[in-house]
Amino acid sequence: MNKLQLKPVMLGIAAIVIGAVIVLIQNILIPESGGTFLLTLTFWVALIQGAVAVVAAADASAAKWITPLKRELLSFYPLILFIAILFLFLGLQMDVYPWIDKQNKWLNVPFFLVRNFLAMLVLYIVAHFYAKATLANSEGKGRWAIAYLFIYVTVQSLVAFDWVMSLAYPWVSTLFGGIFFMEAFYTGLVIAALIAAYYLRKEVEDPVSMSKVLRDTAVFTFGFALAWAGLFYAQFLVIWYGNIPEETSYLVIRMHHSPYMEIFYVSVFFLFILPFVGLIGRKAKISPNWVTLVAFIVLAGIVLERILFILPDASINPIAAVAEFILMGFLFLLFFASRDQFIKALEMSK
Amino acid sequence: MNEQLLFDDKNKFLQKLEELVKSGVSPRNIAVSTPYPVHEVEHILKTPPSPLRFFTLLGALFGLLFGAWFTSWTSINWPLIGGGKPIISVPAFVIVAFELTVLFGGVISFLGFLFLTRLPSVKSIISPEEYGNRFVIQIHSEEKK
Amino acid sequence: MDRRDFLKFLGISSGTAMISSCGVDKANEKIIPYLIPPEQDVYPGKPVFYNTTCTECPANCGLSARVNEKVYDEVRGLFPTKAEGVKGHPINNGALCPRGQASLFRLYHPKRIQRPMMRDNDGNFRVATWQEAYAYVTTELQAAKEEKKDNLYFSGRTTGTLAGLIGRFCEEMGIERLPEFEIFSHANLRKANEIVFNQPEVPHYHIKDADFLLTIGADILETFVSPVSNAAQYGEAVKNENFTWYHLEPNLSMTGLKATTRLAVNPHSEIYFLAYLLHALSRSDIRKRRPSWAIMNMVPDPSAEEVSQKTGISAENLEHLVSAFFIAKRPLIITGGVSTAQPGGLEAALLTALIQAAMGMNDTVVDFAHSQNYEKVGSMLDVQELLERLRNKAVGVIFISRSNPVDDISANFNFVEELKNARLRVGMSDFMSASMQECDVVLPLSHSLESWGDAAPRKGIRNVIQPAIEPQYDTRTEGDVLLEIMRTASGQKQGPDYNQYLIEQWHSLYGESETVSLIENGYIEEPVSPLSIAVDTRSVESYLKNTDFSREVAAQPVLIITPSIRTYDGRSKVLPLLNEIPDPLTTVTYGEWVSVSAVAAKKMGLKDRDEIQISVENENLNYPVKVQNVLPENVYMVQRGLIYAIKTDIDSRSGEASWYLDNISATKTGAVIPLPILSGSMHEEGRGILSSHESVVEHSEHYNEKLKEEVDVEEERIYPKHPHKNYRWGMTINQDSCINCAACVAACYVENNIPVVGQKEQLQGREMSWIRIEPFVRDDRDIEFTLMLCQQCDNAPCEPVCPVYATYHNPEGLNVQVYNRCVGTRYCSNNCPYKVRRFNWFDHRLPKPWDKMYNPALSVRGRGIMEKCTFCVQRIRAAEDMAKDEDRLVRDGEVVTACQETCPTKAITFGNLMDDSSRVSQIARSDEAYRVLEELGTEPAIHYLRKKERKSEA
Amino acid sequence: MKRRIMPLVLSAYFVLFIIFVVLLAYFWNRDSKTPVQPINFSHQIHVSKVGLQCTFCHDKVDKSTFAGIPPVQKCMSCHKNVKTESPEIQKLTRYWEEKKPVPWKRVYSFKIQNYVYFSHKRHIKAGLDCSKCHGEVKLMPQMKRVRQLEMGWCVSCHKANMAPTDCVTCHK
Amino acid sequence: MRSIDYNEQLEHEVLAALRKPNPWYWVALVICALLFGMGLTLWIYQMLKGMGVAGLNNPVGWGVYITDFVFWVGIAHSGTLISAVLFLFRAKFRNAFNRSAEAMTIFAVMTAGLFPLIHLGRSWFFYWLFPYPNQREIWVNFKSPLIWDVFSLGWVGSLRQWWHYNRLYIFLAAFATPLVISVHSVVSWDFAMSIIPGWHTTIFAPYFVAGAIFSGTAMVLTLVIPMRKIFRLEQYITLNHFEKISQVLLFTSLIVTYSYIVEFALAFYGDHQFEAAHFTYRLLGDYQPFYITMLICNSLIPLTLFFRKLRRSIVYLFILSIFVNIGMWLERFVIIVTSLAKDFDPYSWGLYTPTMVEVGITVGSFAMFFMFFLIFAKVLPVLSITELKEEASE
Repeated sequence: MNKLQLKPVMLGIAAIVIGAVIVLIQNILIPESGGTFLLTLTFWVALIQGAVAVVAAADASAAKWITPLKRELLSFYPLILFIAILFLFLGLQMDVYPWIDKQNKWLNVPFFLVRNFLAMLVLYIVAHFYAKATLANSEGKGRWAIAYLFIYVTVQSLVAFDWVMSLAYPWVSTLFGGIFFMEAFYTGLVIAALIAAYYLRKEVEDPVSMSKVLRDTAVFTFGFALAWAGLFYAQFLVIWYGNIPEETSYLVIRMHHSPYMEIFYVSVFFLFILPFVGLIGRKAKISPNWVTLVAFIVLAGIVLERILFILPDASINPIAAVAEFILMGFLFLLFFASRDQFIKALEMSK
Repeated sequence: MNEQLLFDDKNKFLQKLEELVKSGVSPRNIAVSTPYPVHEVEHILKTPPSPLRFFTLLGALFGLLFGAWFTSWTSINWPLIGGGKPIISVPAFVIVAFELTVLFGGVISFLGFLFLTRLPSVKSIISPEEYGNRFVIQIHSEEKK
Repeated sequence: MDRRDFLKFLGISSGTAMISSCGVDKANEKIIPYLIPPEQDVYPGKPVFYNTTCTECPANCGLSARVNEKVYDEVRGLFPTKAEGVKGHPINNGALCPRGQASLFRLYHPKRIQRPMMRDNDGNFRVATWQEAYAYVTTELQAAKEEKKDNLYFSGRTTGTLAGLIGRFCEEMGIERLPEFEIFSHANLRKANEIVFNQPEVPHYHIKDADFLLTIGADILETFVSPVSNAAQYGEAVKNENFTWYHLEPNLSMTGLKATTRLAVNPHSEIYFLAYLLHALSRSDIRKRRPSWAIMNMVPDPSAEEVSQKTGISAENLEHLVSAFFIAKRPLIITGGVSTAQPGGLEAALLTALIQAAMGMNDTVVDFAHSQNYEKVGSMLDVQELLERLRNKAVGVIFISRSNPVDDISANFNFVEELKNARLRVGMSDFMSASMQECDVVLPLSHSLESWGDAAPRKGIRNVIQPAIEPQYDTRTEGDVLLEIMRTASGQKQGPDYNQYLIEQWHSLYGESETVSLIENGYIEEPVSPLSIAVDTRSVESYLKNTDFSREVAAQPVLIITPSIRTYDGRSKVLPLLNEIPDPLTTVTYGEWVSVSAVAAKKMGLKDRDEIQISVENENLNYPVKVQNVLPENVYMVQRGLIYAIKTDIDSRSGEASWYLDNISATKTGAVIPLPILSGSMHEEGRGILSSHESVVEHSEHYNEKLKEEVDVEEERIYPKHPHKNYRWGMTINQDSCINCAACVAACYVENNIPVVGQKEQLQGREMSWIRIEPFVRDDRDIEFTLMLCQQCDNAPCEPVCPVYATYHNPEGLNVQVYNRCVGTRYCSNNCPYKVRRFNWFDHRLPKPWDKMYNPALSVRGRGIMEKCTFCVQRIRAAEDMAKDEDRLVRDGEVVTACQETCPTKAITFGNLMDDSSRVSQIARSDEAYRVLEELGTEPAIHYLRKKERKSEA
Repeated sequence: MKRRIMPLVLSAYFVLFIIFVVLLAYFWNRDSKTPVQPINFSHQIHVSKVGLQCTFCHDKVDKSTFAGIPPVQKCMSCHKNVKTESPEIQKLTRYWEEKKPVPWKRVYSFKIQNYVYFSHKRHIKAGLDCSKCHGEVKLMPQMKRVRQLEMGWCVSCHKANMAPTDCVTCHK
Repeated sequence: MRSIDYNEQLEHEVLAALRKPNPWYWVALVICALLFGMGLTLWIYQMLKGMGVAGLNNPVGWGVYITDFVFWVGIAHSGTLISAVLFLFRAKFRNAFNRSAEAMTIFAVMTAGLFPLIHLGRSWFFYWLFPYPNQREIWVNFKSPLIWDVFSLGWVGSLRQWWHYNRLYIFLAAFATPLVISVHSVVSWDFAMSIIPGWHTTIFAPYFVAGAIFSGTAMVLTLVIPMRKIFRLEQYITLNHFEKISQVLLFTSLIVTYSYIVEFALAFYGDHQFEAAHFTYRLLGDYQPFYITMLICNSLIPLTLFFRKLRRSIVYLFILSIFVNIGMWLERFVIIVTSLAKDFDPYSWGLYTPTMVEVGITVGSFAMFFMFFLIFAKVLPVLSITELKEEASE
């Protein structure tokens, strides 16, 4: 892992390179399938912002359990900016959206790009100050945490309503935003669990506190599996019961027609049933390997679900998608590995 | 021969308890009574996780199955179509099933609790203050070979 | 002699049932046998029908009364529970108007006069026996004669045998028979026809044969002469693809809104248009018989510009109209209503007559041979003369029969006072009307459903009037009364009663066998001598000599007093049902109002229910406002019958009472008067309810292609379509032929025991009607109507939410409401997008004896129960029961819902959508078909047929 | 002691409703099974002894929803000279002379008459025997109700015989 | 040594509250009893006369009664949550409120349970709503949200008593949390399952759950603050407790606000004319004052809790809690009435104004609630002694 350590400058360069490559792939190789790009964006935006949100939430509710993982989770916050910038390039592939030829006050290209970019920019700034405050464990960290959560919720709602829901325009579900920021948090937790498990296996940190962290994250993951099921059901039931063609069409295609049908069932299995059953036992919650496995499955579930949201309305190029994920994953690891470099810097700067 | 130790202070009580365990008295022969739950005791005595959870699980499962069966059976018993929904509309019945799961889970855990703690009557649970505000350790020594 | 003997006398023993009630039955504890069984089997579940005549208005449609056996008030007996039209009747062919449907409310009205009454010495009414009444009247008649005063007989329009009898009565008793009294006497029309054709009559218009219809002021679909007949013919006419209909009117009527093109004209300006038309005609080459030059010269010849400037009809519309009129093969022009009841009315009617003659309509569509039997009807001139005689104390005994002059003319004449000058006033009526209050002797008449008789609605048709129930009170038919009086006068004890008199008449007229068919069919068509109609040039010329056409257009604003589709001239106001049902155009139910044009309202800052004061030179009238879109700005409308107290001019030439008040002024008083307006909003706001709405068009097209290509709908559904067994009952409503007359609404009330809740509840917005007519303004130039009732959705949102299965979808596709299971959560109603479910907020049982008319075939709902349209499930079940006896399925057209049955234009079709050959499913597949709020995916069973687009101009 | 009151309040609160229901159920069906008839008419004699068919008197049973009760005229057609000495028959004759129908007491009736539409005709046509619902009338000196006409009973039979169980079959 | 006398003093003082009934207590009790009686009388009157005595009409089939129902259910579960959820998260400040919260739950459930019966057109057939074996062989419709209600409400109360025993607590708490959430989701689905604009929206379930906790917490404050004063429990219910609870209040308020925004914004998102028309009506239509007041009470005023000072000012919290109660009641009223008053078919639009009967019954329900609460205050120790000891000892 330490091999990957880089200086902040290098990190910046790496980010730019990777970003550029992704943009190239999108616009040179597969200009027609903006869905792929959207998939990458929607997944990583959740992962990155969620990770930070987990810490923020803990701080806001003055909970201690996360402290041992603070620095690790915060190490991703610069990527918020990265995603924000990357998002701007979606502007080149706006034709994925059906409303593109009948734009209205809310859904029109310039406003769409501007509002989302700005929101994420602000989120990044707040995240920066928050990271600073919480690492220095200063008075204001609570306030910054709350601020971050606010904007986080806004951004994720925008992601839900603007990026994804408008693919199926004019289909509307008011719960979509809720589902998204909940899922982002879910992913964040899973990352925390992964890191905890990683440490436990590597035994780099004090195992007692780590195992405690592992258990807590596992417990929360378990809880969020339930929460996910709850929200999903809440949305499904209302539409199912109301039986208004405009609304049901969205579900029908995703639940009654192959291949989406299969994707749907698998993602439900990954996001709810498996973590629920898998983490119900007391022992399961403290076994690093098992938790790692579950964590990865949940991540896979999230990806599948994003695919399910996007695929029926916008094409996804599998190879490109895999490529982009690898690149992003690599960048992700880089930031994780070289956290000491800039986190220290952050802690120093007064 | 049964020994009974009374404490006014929780910490003293806990110290003594640890000593006892260290001195090799098997936790099985120690009974404690406290004015309010002291979670440390569980750590010290390494009490195995209470089997109550199995009652809960049992109850929950039963509730779930019963709910599923009951809703479907009553609907089939006199099939009436409403709003074009299938006679057995799973999504709707899930809710009832879920609620019954919680209900039975709760109720049966409680019964299990009564059963496990071998408490004949609810009365004696309601007034646990036999020792007032004291912490009590009872040691039953059945070491008579 | 009761019904049984009567028919024996005729040698009819079977065919129709006998009224015989007997037995005592405390609803459930006891079970009561007949003492003697009725001769023909009548039993629960098998009603009988008697063909008789509707007497709610002079049109005298054929009415077929449904009689059910049931136990009422401890009596097992037979009660009329529903009025239908007589199938195949030449006038109304199975249909009835709302007034006809409601007529049972008159039969069972608690306020009916139940026994003869005479004034005692201190002027109060006291109950009397018929004998003393007769005795008193005869002596008075005698005394009056000695005083050299003339005895008068004043009655409403009378036809058939009774008319003859009255004549004979007057003759024998030396009584002078006054011309018959009708408010809508069509005096100008008849006068004009007299001048032009020597026919002082209202002709019979063959609307169904016309391919071009031009109506001027005549509200043919509402009250004009014989509305149901007109409507039925209209229903036929529109089937013709290139049938066009122009309607000119100064006000706003539903008739006008149905016309292909409605043109608003300035009040009193019709004559300019007609003159123009006549000249254009005589100039054109297509004319049949041009009027003599002499005549043409006397008729002014205005230029097109002048006409359009005077009338307000744009030049191009005028052009369109005239050309359309000329190219038509069988044009028909009708002038009447507001356009004849005006200062220039006589000229208008006269010019119309000339045009008719010129176009040769008299041998085709304008039929004097079958004229409407108005010749004996007088006019206001006769009333004036009567008053004159009263003033000179020249009147002895005056009989006032079947009419209510006091209310009808009090505004113009101080009738009450003058009447006091008569020696004795004898009233004959079923209600204690204002006129009866002025009489000394009041003789209660039996309702037409309690008595034998006949009527001649128009020449060539004779209707029978026969009892469906024996007289409930101590009442007599007018015929019996007259005969009795004659007998008492002549001092003879025994003599033939009216029934025997009738039979003699019929036998002499038609012979035995025909008489039987008259009674069984309810009517008989007799041959009429053809008339050769020619213009009497001389009389026309002599008339035209002393008329000036240069009449100024009315000084605006004007108040127009129109007849009401609900109460005709006000005579039906006493029927609660007709107050409960909203006036289709304004959706106002109880109370009086004045319609103010939206433009004027805006200017005056008026909202619905604001009170305004309308002042003519000497009098002020205060009424709440109903803002009426499309109505011309300077025109205010009130409905006659709701409002009596308005004095209007009388045409000295014809005696026509004007419907206008010119040069009025209206001011807002600031007061607000509670007025039940049922419509929540007159604007459809693009909700996809109106056929014109583009989303409707789009959805209906989508739906139709689905039907045609049999696209598998499963693909698009989240749960599968559920199966139907044998039937999927469905309905189609043709919005092109529907005339919004509200007959269906009334029929539904009576058929389904729907409670009449009264004004207070309606102000709360708690009306109970299962079917309603919804007017919606369409881009402020037109008003479209739609019929709303339970759509019997396949995926009904109301069903799944009911916690106790009180409503569910039955295998035949009905959205069933099980009344006795309902606990009243009202969730279903909340969830119904069409809002057609009705909740019983209280126990609304009809007060005695109205509850006699409850339909025993379905339950009367108590408080706390939700109710709704179930496609007359009781009728469906009856048909299925019958089919089961013969071990077959119900045939197409075997089930007829109440609304469908009474529809004058046959706009409603009902049947089995699963059977592709059934009429309903064929219509449902047509390209015009659409379903309301299709996008909600409720899959309604009711298909509307889009109204054909029409170029509207207002 | 005081700790007991909470549960008491609760249980009292819920028990109230239960009592209400029970009372309702009790007052629901109390009406005599064998009403005393104005004339002590014996089906046993007329059916078993005399051997009349049910339809001889109840002639509407296969035509109408309502079985029909013979008009007094019909009774008199025989009893003008049959058994005129018996006091019961004299009662009948009195009714006949006074032109009063006999106020027979109803034996079978539905709880909510207004809402239930039962058709004798359909059941007879379906080949049901009268005794299925009315019991062995021919053995009854005094008519008595052998069935409580409750929905459940109707339904069970309908289900057993594949008769329609659609609600509108009986409720309109 | 400290803990023991603390415990005895604690017991002494807490139980002291149970002894001397002061005259004002009786006055309050009697007034409540009378109002409660009035409420019952009105209900009977309504049953005898018919539903029409309420102001309901054709488009608006539900009004004050259902509003009250949702309101009380909301309050009911705050208790459950306070004791259960907070237990799960090992939050200590729970204890101080525990008893009153639990009592509140029981009474609120009792009150709430009445309204579904009151609003029935034929209340005397209420038992048809329960799936009991009957001779009719006809069961209830498990597809109807109202039946889900019956299930979720029926037993909430019955489960509550057993909660004093800590060993069981964890399990029951574990069950109670999903239970509460489910119950509120179900209540929200009473509306969301329909297709009426303003009701049929997916966010309702979480939105109502948050709303319930919000209103419930507020009600806890409304009740506990005076109680704390009267029984002189300042020492046990401290400012820190209040600060924590007011944070919960703030948090839930924010969620509710989020729902308001999303609901409103998405109405104008696509070309959904019905939704758009409906929310325009809510904002500008006949019921505008209610809607605005609701927004102020539920979204604006709670924002002040960002200030620590206000979080720690008892008086302010008390006033605030009252506002929130009003606001939440109005929220339900607005949702129910505006949605029904103007739905799809303009012809059938109509307005609803409550009558005195409805007001009377509502007042009666409050009276009932407070009556029971007063009795409770005298009959049981208001604080859970055992739990306080536990807390004190750590």
